[in-house]
Amino acid sequence: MKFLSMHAKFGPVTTALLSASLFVLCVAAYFTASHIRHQENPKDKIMPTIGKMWKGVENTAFKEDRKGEYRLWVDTWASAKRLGYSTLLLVLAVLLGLHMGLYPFFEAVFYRFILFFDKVPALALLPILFIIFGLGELSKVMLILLGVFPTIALDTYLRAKAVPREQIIKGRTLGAGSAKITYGVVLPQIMPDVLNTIRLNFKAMVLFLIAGESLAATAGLGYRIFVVRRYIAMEIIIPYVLWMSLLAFVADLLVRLWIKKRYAWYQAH
Amino acid sequence: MKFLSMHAKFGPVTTALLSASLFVLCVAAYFTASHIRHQENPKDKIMPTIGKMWKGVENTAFKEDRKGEYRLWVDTWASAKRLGYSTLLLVLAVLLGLHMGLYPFFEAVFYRFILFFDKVPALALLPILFIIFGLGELSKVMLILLGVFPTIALDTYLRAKAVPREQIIKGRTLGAGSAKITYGVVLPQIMPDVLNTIRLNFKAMVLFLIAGESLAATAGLGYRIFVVRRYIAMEIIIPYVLWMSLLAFVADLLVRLWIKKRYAWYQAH
Amino acid sequence: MNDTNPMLHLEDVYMRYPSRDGTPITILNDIDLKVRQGEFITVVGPSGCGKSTLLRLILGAESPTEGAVLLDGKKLDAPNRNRGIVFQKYSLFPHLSVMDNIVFGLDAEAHGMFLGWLKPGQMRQRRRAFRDQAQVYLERIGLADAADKYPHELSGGMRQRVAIAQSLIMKPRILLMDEPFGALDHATRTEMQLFILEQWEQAEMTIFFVTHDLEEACFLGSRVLVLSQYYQTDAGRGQGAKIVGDFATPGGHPKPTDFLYSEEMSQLVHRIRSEGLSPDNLQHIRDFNLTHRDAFRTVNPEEWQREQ
Amino acid sequence: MNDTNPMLHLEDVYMRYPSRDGTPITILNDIDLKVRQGEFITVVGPSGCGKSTLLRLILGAESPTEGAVLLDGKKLDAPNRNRGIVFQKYSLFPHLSVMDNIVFGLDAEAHGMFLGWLKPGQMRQRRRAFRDQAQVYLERIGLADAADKYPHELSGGMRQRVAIAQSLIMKPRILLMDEPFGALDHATRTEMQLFILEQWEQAEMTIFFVTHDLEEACFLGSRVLVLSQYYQTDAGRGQGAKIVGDFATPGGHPKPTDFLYSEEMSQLVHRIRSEGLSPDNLQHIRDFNLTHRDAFRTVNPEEWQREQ
Amino acid sequence: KTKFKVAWSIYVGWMPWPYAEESGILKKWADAHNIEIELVQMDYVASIEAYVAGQVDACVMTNMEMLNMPAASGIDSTALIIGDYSNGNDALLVRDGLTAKTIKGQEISLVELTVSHYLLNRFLEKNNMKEKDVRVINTSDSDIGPIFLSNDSQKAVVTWNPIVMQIEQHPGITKLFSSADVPGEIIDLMAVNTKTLKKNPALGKALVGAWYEVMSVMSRRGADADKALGTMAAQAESSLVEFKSQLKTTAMFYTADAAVQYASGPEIKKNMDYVRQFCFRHGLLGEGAESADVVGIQYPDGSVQGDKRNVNFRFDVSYMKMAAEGKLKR
Ligand SMILES: Nc1ncnc2c1ncn2[C@@H]1O[C@H](COP(=O)(O)OP(=O)(O)OP(=O)(O)O)[C@@H](O)[C@H]1O
Ligand SMILES: Nc1ncnc2c1ncn2[C@@H]1O[C@H](COP(=O)(O)OP(=O)(O)OP(=O)(O)O)[C@@H](O)[C@H]1O
Ligand SMILES: [Mg+2]
Ligand SMILES: [Mg+2]
Repeated sequence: MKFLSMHAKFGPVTTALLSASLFVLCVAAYFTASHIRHQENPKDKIMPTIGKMWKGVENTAFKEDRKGEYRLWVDTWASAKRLGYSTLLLVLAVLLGLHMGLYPFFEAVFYRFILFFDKVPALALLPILFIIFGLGELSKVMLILLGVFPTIALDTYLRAKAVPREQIIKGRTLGAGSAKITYGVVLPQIMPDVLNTIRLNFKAMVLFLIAGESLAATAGLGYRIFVVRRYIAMEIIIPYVLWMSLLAFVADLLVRLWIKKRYAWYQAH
Repeated sequence: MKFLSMHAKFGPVTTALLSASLFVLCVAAYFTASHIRHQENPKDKIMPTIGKMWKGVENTAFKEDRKGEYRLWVDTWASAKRLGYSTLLLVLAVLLGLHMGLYPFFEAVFYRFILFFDKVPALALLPILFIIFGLGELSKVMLILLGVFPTIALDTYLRAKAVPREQIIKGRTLGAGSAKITYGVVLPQIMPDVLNTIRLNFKAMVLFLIAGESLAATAGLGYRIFVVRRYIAMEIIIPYVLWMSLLAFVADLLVRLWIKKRYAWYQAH
Repeated sequence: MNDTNPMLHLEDVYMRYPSRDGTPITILNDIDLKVRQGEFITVVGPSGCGKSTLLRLILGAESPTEGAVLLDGKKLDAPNRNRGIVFQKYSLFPHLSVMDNIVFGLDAEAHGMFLGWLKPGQMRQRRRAFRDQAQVYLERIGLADAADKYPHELSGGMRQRVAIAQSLIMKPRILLMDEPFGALDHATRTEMQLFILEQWEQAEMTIFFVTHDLEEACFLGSRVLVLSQYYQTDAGRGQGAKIVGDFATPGGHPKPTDFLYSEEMSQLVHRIRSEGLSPDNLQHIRDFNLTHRDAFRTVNPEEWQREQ
Repeated sequence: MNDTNPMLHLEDVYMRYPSRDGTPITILNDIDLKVRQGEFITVVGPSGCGKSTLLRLILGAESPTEGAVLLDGKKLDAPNRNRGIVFQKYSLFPHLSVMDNIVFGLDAEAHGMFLGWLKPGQMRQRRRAFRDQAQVYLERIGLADAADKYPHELSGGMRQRVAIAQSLIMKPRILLMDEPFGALDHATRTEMQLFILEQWEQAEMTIFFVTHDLEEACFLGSRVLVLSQYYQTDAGRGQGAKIVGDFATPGGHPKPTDFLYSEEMSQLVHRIRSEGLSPDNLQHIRDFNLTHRDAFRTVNPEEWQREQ
Repeated sequence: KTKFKVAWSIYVGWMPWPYAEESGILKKWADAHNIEIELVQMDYVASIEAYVAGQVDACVMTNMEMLNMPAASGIDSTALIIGDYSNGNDALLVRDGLTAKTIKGQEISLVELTVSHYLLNRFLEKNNMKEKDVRVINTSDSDIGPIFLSNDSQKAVVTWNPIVMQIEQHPGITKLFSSADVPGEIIDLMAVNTKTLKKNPALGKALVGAWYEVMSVMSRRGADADKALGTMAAQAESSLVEFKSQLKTTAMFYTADAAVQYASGPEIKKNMDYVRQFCFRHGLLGEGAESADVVGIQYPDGSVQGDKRNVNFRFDVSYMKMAAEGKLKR
């Protein structure tokens, strides 16, 4: 039972095997179910076989479509841009949260509003969003932001509040002005946590991306899924979904590595 | 400029006024826009006047509909039940995260899987979900869980990992077994943070609730919004959305009060 | 230097904390204190009497429940560059290396957060000067090798020394130190004592220095403040700490090191110990040793019925 | 009691940490140590020499880079109920009141997490007994009033005392204490010393006690261990701390309190100070004072060319 | 105003629009009338919402949505082009051989308050049942197909193409009723804001001109038409075979003449009446509406069905007539 204890240690190989186990299990379950469905109905579309999915991938990723484009890449690029802009704009959320946490004025003005705003399922107010943001790229970026901005701001707020008061007092006594306290003491200390929160919100961003792209777009991973959905083209949807997950996972991984490299003091202190 | 500094202090009245400012601004902006639209088109439905909205509320909340039901309450109850069950099940997410953070075996088996799984935009794979969970209430609860379970588990994982190792060692030397360390040392210490994370995820839960209720439902706040959207009944949608936000906000408030009351040591330490 | 007007005034200061059952507990009871520029005040007192609390009040990090803390006749403002602090739990900036922790204040003062972007050349040059200065301090505290380490890689005593250098380098007008040598061995401690005295003389700082080592208190301080919750009044056992002793140390200041081994010293230490710090020997409020020329005190009638 | 077989063995223990530039820095250099059940070992050494690290090794919280730590001949397992610790940074459980912090161990040992749900009556009864026991400890450490406070409401010295009671009440086989009295005033400290000695005698614990107060070390310990990075070998200045002194304190154990003021004491203190703790006076590895009957040592040829 | 936005969504009867854009036909017609037309591809409901919100000037939709979304919201809209009517694209599908007799009391999945819902009503009416006789379960259109297919417990579903086609292929599924049984009732239109159209007849002319040029390409036989259909199929993300089979259940008005004729005939008034009664019964004309007459529907002959003071739905054949008579300049 040692391996179940807190002190268990696993080598990299065992860890890899254990990590793989659930993935393998899921994949196996899928293909078993798929096999059974295909025996009942060889034309089943809901759970396509690996062959069909490969066909789907081939068609979208490695063959030119009508316009001479490799769709998967065009879609990926379109979506990546939208996500990229949103992520950049999240800097504002971090700054807002930081200021709410440190400056009573910002807290008084924004905290309750953001807290309420965070709870508004804005997607349900689509027509009003259209009026405010129009139908272009902006609206998609804004939709993503609408989804995660308040969460990030509130989380940053909590983190900033949790920085020991001694640190701020210490900074003051050393002559640090408000700017230095804010950006030189508090922000770098909470940065690893903030990055962690942002990476845990990639999923939400992807969801809002899909929602936005299904409303008005002509390219994008979410758009494609939306369009082929009516044909129950699971052989395309599943690879697309996995591809999105993989990209998000890799982004997550990169952030994790960056935290490890850049914020060595964070792990141990 | 004192009021902009970190040391600014505002009385309860000033705070309330400042907090109200953005709300007032939003409401004012809405009614101005609504007024303008109504001058152009007195029948405008996109931005209904307060009178129309009140009518909408009256009709849904205080008058029986064709089936002799008070819709708003029936819908609220249906949705609340779904959210309630999901919240209860989130206990499992907390437990999983806790164990991943403390037990290498759980970490090896689940961490990467959950991390990847978290990134899967499950909403795009609804058909497969419905094969697994059927069409009943279960599938709606599961959809909500799918949306927030991994987030909560991963966050709890990070929090559990961040508990100083000294605390665990200390516990060990005092004769605490794994169970006591897990549930007596680590869990209570991270509980306030975990509760905070859960409340910041209410929004995501509401979104998944709405998504779930657009499928195979006959009541629920999300269901109603989905249906009345078909005739642009913003005079119903807006109150419904505000009502949902308010409920989530109040739930959030209750959790915050509970943390304050129950975990007095948390604020100050 | 000691003939300037008092710059720091504490009058009728009370500090109370709410207790579990709602009734507030008095921690500091009617503290009166006057301090001149350039004094080296050591503060001693039983564990938990309120020394750290007193420092927090002077720092401006907390406000007294009652009474006033005045600096230059004005109410104290929030912590700032004029008053340095070494916390009992040292609390370095965890995200900065030892060098950066020490340079922090110089940097902060010389240029705001953003000047570096405007004039990078000037900034770089200044930075170098600061680092050279910090290097001197690092050598004096014996941590020249540890400049690149992060706080979590230091031992307890090393962290303490870094925190001391970090505040000393700023030469604040008032420096508050809360048991700064608690985790140092004797040799290091002696060196640090000399270092602080040297800096104190040079920069004409006013220092509050909390310690449990009475020899250290008498050796370092020009004035010793004894804070204690163990005393009695006419109304009975005291509630909350008072200043039970406030006197100048004999023999000028700074003192030669052999003062440490003098007879005078051991008598002084013995006296402080028995008069102020023993829970068994409750001194009466009337017998407090408030012989410092700046010492003053206000007393309630029920504490001390003068007529008797 | 001191004639049992040695139970704890450290042989050729090295501890290294990676430095910024990749080359490891040696902190503990070839530590050899044998300890019998029931010894009261005080550990002294310059700041940053590796005392806390040594305790962590014996605790089992870290593994040596090289060498072995053996308990009863077996490799040490993870921290457990047999070895108690008082950390230098005390670290109480922030979510538990003082009383609950102290009762924690008793509770944990008596019933698992869940027994309370199964037999609530029995549990309640036991709890009451534990609390009574804890109350006795609270009174001994002078914090009977603070039972309901949370750690953040305590002063530094109060936290230290709670941490001591928390580990003492468990009467572990080996108790490791890292500067437990660092933030205590003299009177409290003396009381705590007597309390610990009393508990040590009663429970026949083996205690490792790190302190910077050499008088305390000599008074409390039956054996003094001097750890220092200040020494020289035939190959030059030493790298990483070694045990430079390991001897039994004279005059039996426990000692009468007046030993503290004896001539013997001050000589001993003086000797330790000059031989082991001064960075200016580098003792040669050949001159180490390893007179304790259990002291042993392995040396590299380049450290000590015996032929010379 | 010279820049116009037109929203479209993927549906067989509307695919000529993206083709018109991609082939340059639309630009040609817009240039000829000195305007710019931007096509915006959107989700169906969202596109109508955007239209009602005033973010686009014209939008494709069915007669039913045009009535209960823009018209009922006071947006005076003109049905500029009558493209087709559904002739089997919407259908009631059942499994286990359910019949009109045995369907009573069953659960039926559909997107509530859409043409599917309407179709179900018509089916029930024709079989002397009421909506109360079955249990309607709302299911969003994006997942209705897979959900029906993957849950054998669901016995009946009403939906539209291409989902109908996908479901039909599965064994054991039969079509019980379809829009072919109520021809001409579900009409696919190009709705244009009447005010905008009045001020900018050029928009109407360009759209109509482009539309009928595409129609003529499509209705020709041979490689050209196949190429056009192939493009449309690709734009709809379907295969040519699938697209053609959907076209079969779509009654396209390939010529302006045919459309004008249908719009001017008596049939359409009767069909619109069914639709508006349905809308009224389900509260789609506003909760406060007292009868189906709240919204006035104007026909090409000038007659108005419903409230004459509140005409918000206009069948205007004048532009299509111009096209029929070849009066539109290219
Ligand atoms: N937040 C608080 N709530 C309640 N009591 C508090 C709080 N903070 C401090 N105290 C109490 O105030 C008293 C004085 O604390 P303080 O830290 O000033 O003592 P100290 O003299 O510095 O002691 P030490 O020498 O142990 O550091 C203690 O009895 C402590 O319990
Ligand atoms: N994680 C680490 N990385 C690098 N160096 C470390 C690390 N932890 C400790 N050290 C180094 O190990 C040495 C010994 O540290 P330790 O805490 O054992 O000293 P100590 O003897 O307890 O000192 P003190 O009396 O000041 O508490 C120090 O020089 C410290 O810098
Ligand atoms: Mg203190
Ligand atoms: Mg140490």
